[in-house]
Amino acid sequence: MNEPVLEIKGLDVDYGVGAEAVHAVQDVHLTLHRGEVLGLAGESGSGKSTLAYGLTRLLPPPGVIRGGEVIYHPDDGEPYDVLQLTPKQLRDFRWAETSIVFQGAMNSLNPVHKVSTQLMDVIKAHDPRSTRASRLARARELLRLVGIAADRLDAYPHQLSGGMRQRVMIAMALALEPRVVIMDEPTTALDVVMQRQILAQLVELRERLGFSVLFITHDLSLLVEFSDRIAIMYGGRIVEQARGVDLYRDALHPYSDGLLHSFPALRGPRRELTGIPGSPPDQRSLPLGCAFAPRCPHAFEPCAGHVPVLGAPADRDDTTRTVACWLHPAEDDATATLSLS
Amino acid sequence: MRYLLQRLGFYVFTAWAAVTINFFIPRLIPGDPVQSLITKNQGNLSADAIQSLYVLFGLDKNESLITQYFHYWAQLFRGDLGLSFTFFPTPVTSVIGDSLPWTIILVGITTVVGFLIGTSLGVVAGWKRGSWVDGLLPVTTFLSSVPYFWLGLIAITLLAGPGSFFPSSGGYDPGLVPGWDGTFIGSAVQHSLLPALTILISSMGSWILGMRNMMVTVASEDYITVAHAKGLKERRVMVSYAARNALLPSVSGFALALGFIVGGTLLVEIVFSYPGVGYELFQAVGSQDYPLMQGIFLIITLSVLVANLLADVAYLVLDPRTRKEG
Amino acid sequence: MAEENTVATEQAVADREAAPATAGAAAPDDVVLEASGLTKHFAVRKRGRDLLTGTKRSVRAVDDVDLVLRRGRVTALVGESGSGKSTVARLLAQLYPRTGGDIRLHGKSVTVKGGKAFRAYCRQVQMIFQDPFASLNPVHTVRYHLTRALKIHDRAGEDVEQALHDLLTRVQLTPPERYVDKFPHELSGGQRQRVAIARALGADPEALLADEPVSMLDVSIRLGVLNLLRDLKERLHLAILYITHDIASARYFADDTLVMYAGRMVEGGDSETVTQSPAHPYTRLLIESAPDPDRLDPGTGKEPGEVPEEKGAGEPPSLIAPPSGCRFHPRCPAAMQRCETDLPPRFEVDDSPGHWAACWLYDSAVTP
Amino acid sequence: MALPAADFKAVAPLPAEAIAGPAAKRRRFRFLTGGKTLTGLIVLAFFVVIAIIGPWIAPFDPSARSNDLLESPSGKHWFGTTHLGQDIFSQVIVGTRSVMLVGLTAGIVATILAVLVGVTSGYLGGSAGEGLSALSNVFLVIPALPLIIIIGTALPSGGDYLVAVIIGFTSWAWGARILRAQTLSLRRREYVEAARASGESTWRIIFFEILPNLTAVIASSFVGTVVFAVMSEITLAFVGVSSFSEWNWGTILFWAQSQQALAQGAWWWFVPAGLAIAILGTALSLLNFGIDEFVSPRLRSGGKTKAKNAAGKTVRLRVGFTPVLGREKP
Amino acid sequence: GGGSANAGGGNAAAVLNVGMPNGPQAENNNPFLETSAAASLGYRYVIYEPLVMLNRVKPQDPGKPWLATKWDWSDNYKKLVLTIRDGVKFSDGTPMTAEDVAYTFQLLRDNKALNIDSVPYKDITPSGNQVTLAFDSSQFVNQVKILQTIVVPKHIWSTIKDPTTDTVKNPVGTGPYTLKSFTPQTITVSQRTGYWQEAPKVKEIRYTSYNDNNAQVSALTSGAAEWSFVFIPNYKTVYVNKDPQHYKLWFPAQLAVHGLWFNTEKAPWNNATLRQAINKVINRDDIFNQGEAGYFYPKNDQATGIPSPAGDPFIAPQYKGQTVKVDVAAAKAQLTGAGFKLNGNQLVDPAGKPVTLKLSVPSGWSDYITDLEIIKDNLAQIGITATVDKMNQDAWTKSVDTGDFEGVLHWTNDGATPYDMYRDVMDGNRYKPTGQGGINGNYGRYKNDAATAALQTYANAADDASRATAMATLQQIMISEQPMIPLMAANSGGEYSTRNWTGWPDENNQYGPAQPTLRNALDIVLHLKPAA
Ligand SMILES: Nc1ncnc2c1ncn2[C@@H]1O[C@H](COP(=O)(O)OP(=O)(O)OP(=O)(O)O)[C@@H](O)[C@H]1O
Ligand SMILES: Nc1ncnc2c1ncn2[C@@H]1O[C@H](COP(=O)(O)OP(=O)(O)OP(=O)(O)O)[C@@H](O)[C@H]1O
Ligand SMILES: [Mg+2]
Ligand SMILES: [Mg+2]
Repeated sequence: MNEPVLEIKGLDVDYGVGAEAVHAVQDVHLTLHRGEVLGLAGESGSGKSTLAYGLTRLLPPPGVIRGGEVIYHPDDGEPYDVLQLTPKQLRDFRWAETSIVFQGAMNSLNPVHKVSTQLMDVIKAHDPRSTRASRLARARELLRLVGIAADRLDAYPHQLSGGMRQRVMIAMALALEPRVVIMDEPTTALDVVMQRQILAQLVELRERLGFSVLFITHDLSLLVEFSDRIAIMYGGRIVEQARGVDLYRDALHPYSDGLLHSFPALRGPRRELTGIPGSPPDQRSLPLGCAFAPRCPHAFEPCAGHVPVLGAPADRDDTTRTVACWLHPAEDDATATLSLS
Repeated sequence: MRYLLQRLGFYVFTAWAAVTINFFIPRLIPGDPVQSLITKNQGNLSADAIQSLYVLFGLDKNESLITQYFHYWAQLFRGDLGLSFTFFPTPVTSVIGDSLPWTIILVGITTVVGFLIGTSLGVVAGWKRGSWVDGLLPVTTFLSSVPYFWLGLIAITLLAGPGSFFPSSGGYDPGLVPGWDGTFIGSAVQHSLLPALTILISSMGSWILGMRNMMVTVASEDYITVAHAKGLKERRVMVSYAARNALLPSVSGFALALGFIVGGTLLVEIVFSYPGVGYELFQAVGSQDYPLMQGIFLIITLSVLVANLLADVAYLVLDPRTRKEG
Repeated sequence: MAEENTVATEQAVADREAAPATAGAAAPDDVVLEASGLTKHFAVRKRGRDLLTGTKRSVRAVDDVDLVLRRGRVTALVGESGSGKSTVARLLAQLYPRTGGDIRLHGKSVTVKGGKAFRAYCRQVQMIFQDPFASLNPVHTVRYHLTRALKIHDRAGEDVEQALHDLLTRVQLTPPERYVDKFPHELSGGQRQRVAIARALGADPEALLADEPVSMLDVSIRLGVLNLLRDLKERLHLAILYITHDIASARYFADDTLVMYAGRMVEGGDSETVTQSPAHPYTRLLIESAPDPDRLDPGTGKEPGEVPEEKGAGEPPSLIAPPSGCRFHPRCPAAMQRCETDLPPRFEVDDSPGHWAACWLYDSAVTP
Repeated sequence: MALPAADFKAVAPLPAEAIAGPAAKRRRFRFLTGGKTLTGLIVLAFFVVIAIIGPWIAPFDPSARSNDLLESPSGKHWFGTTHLGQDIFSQVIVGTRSVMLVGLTAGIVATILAVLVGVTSGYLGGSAGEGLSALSNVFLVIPALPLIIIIGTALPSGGDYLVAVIIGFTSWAWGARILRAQTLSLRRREYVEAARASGESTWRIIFFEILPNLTAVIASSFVGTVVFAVMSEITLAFVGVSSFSEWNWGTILFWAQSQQALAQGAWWWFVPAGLAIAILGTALSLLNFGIDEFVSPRLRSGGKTKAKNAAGKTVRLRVGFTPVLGREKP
Repeated sequence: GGGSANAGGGNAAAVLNVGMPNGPQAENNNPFLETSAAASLGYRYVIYEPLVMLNRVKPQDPGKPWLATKWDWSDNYKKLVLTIRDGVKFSDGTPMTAEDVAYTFQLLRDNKALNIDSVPYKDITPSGNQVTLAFDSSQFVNQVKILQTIVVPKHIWSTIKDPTTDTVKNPVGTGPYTLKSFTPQTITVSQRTGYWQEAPKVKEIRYTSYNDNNAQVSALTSGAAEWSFVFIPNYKTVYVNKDPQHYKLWFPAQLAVHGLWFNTEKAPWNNATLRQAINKVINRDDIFNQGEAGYFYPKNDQATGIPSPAGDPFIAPQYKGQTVKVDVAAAKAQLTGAGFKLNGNQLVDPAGKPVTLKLSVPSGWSDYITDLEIIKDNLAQIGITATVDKMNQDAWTKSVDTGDFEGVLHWTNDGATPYDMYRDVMDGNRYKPTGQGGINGNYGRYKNDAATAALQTYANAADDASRATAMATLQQIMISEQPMIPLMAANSGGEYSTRNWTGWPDENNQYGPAQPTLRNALDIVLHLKPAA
């Protein structure tokens, strides 16, 4: 369970070049383990999508990757850096090893092609020698996997409901049985009933197929329930990373804490909701120190001048979690870069 | 079903309105065909001829405009467009029949080819922003801003002339009889090269630009990113995902262009002395040949409508979202 | 209220006294807006076949909805996407003509289509739209939006600038000078939503119809807007209709909660009761589906798959040909024979006063 | 005029303390600073200036005959002379006014019509809207140029304005169609609904809520019409059917053509006017680029399409393959 | 069509290429219709032949007997006896007889639409090889029109339902050529057998219609067209110098003029002195050289306005050799004498109003516009402010028709004598008041009873002497009243190339005007010989 499958090291992603550049993702270290669901949360604009697209080099212009490594550990063979692949290698890598379900399935399907065409497309691209019949059979099977009748193969995207489209996308993501599935807010546009249906299906599929999921959302309550680990992003950096339960019970970073006190709970006693005052930082010119410092109720002098390093907090006896906050400085900067043993 | 009925209703209405306008507008011109025939002949036709020409053209009976209008419709329903004055007594249908194929073949083919080439270049320009094709844009913009006739005349001066491969005028070698034989077709093709080339050059710019912009817009759609993420071949993403969607808005523009083939060829035909409908129309206007003018307008109107219908159908075929179920 | 009077509210009070609507003694004083039997059917395009058979088809977006908005109370309307929540709000705002039913403002039945009467109605009932990114005109400044709101309803008084500042202060956009001359794109989502609310307040209404005012916002910003609404309710004693499909927020911010399914009200009552002990099977489904951080371990506790797949998983029903009887019966785990044929009326649920459900399970005549 | 009116909002003073203000303003005007748009504007401004002062700076009376018959360009006659010894340079300069006048007037007329018909039919919907839409479709079906020729022939004689009005009246349909489509989509926008819900009257909604959002589209269709009008005017003059007496570039080309200038070897008679048209047309197209990019931010080429990576090599920013620049190793 | 038509190609030497700038043609070979392709390109005259071949360049020359061997006028030109040639066969082999001639005249008489010259035919009686035509009035001035009539076969035309709307797909005439092929662009006629005279050397004539003057001129310069009638600006550079040895043109004057007309009903243009003065300041040389490219409409500075040399025999002895010369001083003196005043640069009429002149012209007529620009400059010399008002052709035609103008350039009819021309200028019988349309000549609304009477006399006089007197009267009125200012003669010429064919008419051999669309074209074709 603890073998890494995808290691992000020091990833820097900008929009634009030069002085106008927006530093959307900065020095991100994150490891995805085999078979786990890693939740990535953070408020709107914190760089979650950018991170997800960046690690597969799918950012549209003016996005550029300024540096870092994305090490992929295949089942067999040596780990390699995804960012160094040639276009040809990258194309082969994509979807076969890492697939993505995008924010808003409404727009992820090509409106002019049938669902079957789009499903079979991807199989053909990675296995040119497959026959049409075998591809069709596979497409059928995939749809069944996500609970859609096979007669919908000939439907066009607009003929499907939002939930069905989202499930088609999940089916497509699983078409090549990748090791990693990245999901960028796959359920935001759906209502809760549908959302739960899809997530239940996903959990079940993961158990069967054993892929790892990077699950992006800003709905923390959803993550707490579904993911093994949660990473919180703020201002382009990971500010905290811990197991869901730990985070929910005892968030170390003031931002995580604020987030957790921003949504009401449906059950149990009414909690006090504090919210997070202030507004998100301008990523064109981030504050010198901790990006959250201007909004932080606990900010003190090192915060403004020095960027806190992500590392296991010295004040907690817990190696499974890391945090980047001067309130909980890392015990050893050297360990900070390697997240878990 | 209902959609089609609605469209049909629209077409019928538009056709009626256009034909009505086409009927009345030529009659607003002062003077009449006889006067203008006399004037055109500048003395070679004696003024004494006026009376006999009135009788000849049947203009001596004083019908009211409304009566003429109803007669015109009655005539139309019989498939009769009347007799041309300029070529009296040749029926308008045969005048148009002589010239229409030339226009359709020359301008039709160049419009289609221009659209294909322009769109393809646009696809590449939009897809590979910053590449050399994209760098072509200012040049094509300039070329499409040059008045067509000017470009044509310069082309004739520079490229055509005695001894040149390009003939400077006409649709085929004088002395040839139109027919489906090699000599004639070869000559027709040779004569159409220069006009075709100039039409291409001046029309391609807008196709390139339109397609490029659509490509840029479409390229940032999510499904394109998904297609990349799926590891599809670059070509496949470009053609089957991006271009296929970017093409949709161009379809109606293309249909409109097809419809205006007939109407928009005046200058081509004047400059290259090409035997087509545009020049015929110009002549008809010059000599107040109402029947011919109306006939050509009818053709133009119909072709625009048919092109629109084609666009509707093409849209229905190309964009599954517009197809209604049930 | 007396302590918090501002210039605008004083004026409003004067207006209210002058308004003939208040003279209606029929309704209890605190009921501001009341709808009964509200129905809206949207005509759909005919298909070729229907032209022949002459059948008329329509989307029955809202059917027979009763609803009461009281002064100083927030009423939440929850339900899944497409259940007709926005349609109810628009009907209440008189933006759609209704197919049937009655809307009473201070006990007086009103039907307005446009012009003066519509304006007079707007003065008392204002609507806030779902999407803060779409409901402000990108070419106008905050000043324009708010000035218009004041001017239309002649609430500006002598000093427009002062009134503007009051409005902005009331929605906690302080200091006002920093915001008045901004364009919408220069504001954050929460700030925009506040401007939208300020605009609605500009008319100094008595009832505020808030159609999913926070669904597009980030959790942290969302909270600010909701707190603001609650604050408005408390300070200005507005009657607020809060539409959402986030049932947890309904629990926190609304006094009463109504649940809608496929164009019909299926349950209603005091928020805490409805969310903590839901009566109608649909409400239960809704609440079970909502993400809940307290279901901590995905492996243990309540399995996400616990929601009965076959029944609950169904698609929302077609509103063109809605299921007969109870509209939820095709998906209902507890469906009975009669659910398929008979439309359930409102039944009192005895766990708390005012709690009702439109479900045969609560038919006291059958279940003792 | 050609400066998109969409930007009046940017002119509204922003308070000094609004930090985002100047930056936002700069960003909004950025489409003007793009090389293309700026070039277009400068060239257009040049022609406008010539149009205004042309008659004063022309060295000769453009109609005056002289004894320098059909001379090639020289210090005295920069663009040479005609068969009557008229100075072609003066003709081009003086002719600019008519071209600009007709282009702009026709553009204004057509734009007003397009806005009236398009926006009204889009906003009203129902049978009135359908009727107006049918009207614009009829005008779309009728071929404009032949129609202009006929109407031009029908009117005995008239100045530039008449020609402009005719062109304007026959070329609004396309703009109306686009505006109608835009209005139809704007009408469904929530801010329009919101304005209605807050009690705004219909005309205020059309003029203050919808129209300002259409300015970019209107501006770009205005520029398009101006191009069309200029081309039409020149074509009319070239085929010899227009009835106006003033000089314009088309008239020059008409004379060149009827005197068979190219056959006579008098290229100077032909080239300047044609180039002037092409340059004006290009300038207007460039301006249209700018407006298009303004309307659809995705077309903005303001962002670079190339970047340098750590090794100093240029890499293209392309969809699907984000470039990895690499960090300069310390 | 068919493939065979394009095979062969033909020996260049046997083919004559004619071009006209008339645009695409529709298949219509009806010789009586001016709208037919046959008329527009001129091939009707190599298929159908006239009774008599007359030479427009020398109207006083007797005609060449053609289908008629003799024509005798009697009864003061009220009766004409035509003797028809024997042995002439139509191209279908049927012999041509007096019946056919009589039928042709009947056709014209019975179909007003075909009688384009409005000749009042009355009794037509064939007998033997003679046809007798009787008229109610003297046909002295119509002689030419009647004698030039082309003859069509009765056996074919009598079966045509409506000769005015028949396109005569298969033209059958007595001429040496028959229609070989028709395309909208090129019409080919080829020689037939059994022509009554010596067969022409030209085996085939191709008539190509070009869309405009430019195309026509480049066809001429490239040699693709060998014979045409088209305006060539700067003809030396553009055309002749391309091959000075072979490329020729000859544009002899005919008996019609182009001139400056005034609406003589509008003040101050009703003042003859003013018109005379204007006559003295217009620079006809400039007009000829710059406006008419030095050849197109021959310069006409005869005081009587009668073009030379065609009209020379008609000029009264006292006016022989009198030409108009530019004399600004004289013009000024004349004006001052008549009560006009020159205020600085502005002429003021006796009524005290400044004299301005609006010259109307169709906007596309570049030579007329050029001419008027010159006139405008000339008039400035005597203080008249003229403006050239370009309008579209139809509006112009209408304004000429209704007299709604101050000054225009316009032409007159032509004829075998100056009668037709003078009648157009000053026939009181054709007068219509300003504002009334449908005028047929006398565009200047000129009324002068003496002139009207003289025209009457000329047309109906029984003897040549009274005709000469009447003609002298007309000339005197023309000079003293100047109802219109003749500037140039109408032309009937053409451009031709001597590279393949020689024998064309020219200055030294004026046997007919070199225009390919006139009756004389047949005569010319018969004269052509292959170049050595
Ligand atoms: N094309 C672009 N040009 C400049 N800045 C951009 C661009 N795209 C995104 N950004 C900025 O990058 C930052 C990160 O954006 P990103 O889309 O990754 O956020 P996110 O966390 O996914 O937010 P959300 O939850 O709203 O999806 C934001 O501040 C955004 O404004
Ligand atoms: N103008 C309209 N014409 C036809 N059908 C409509 C119209 N507006 C809404 N509907 C239909 O009425 C039903 C209810 O729509 P409504 O917008 O009220 O739902 P909602 O509960 O607000 O959904 P959401 O949570 O997604 O906003 C839907 O099925 C919708 O498709
Ligand atoms: Mg995102
Ligand atoms: Mg809604």
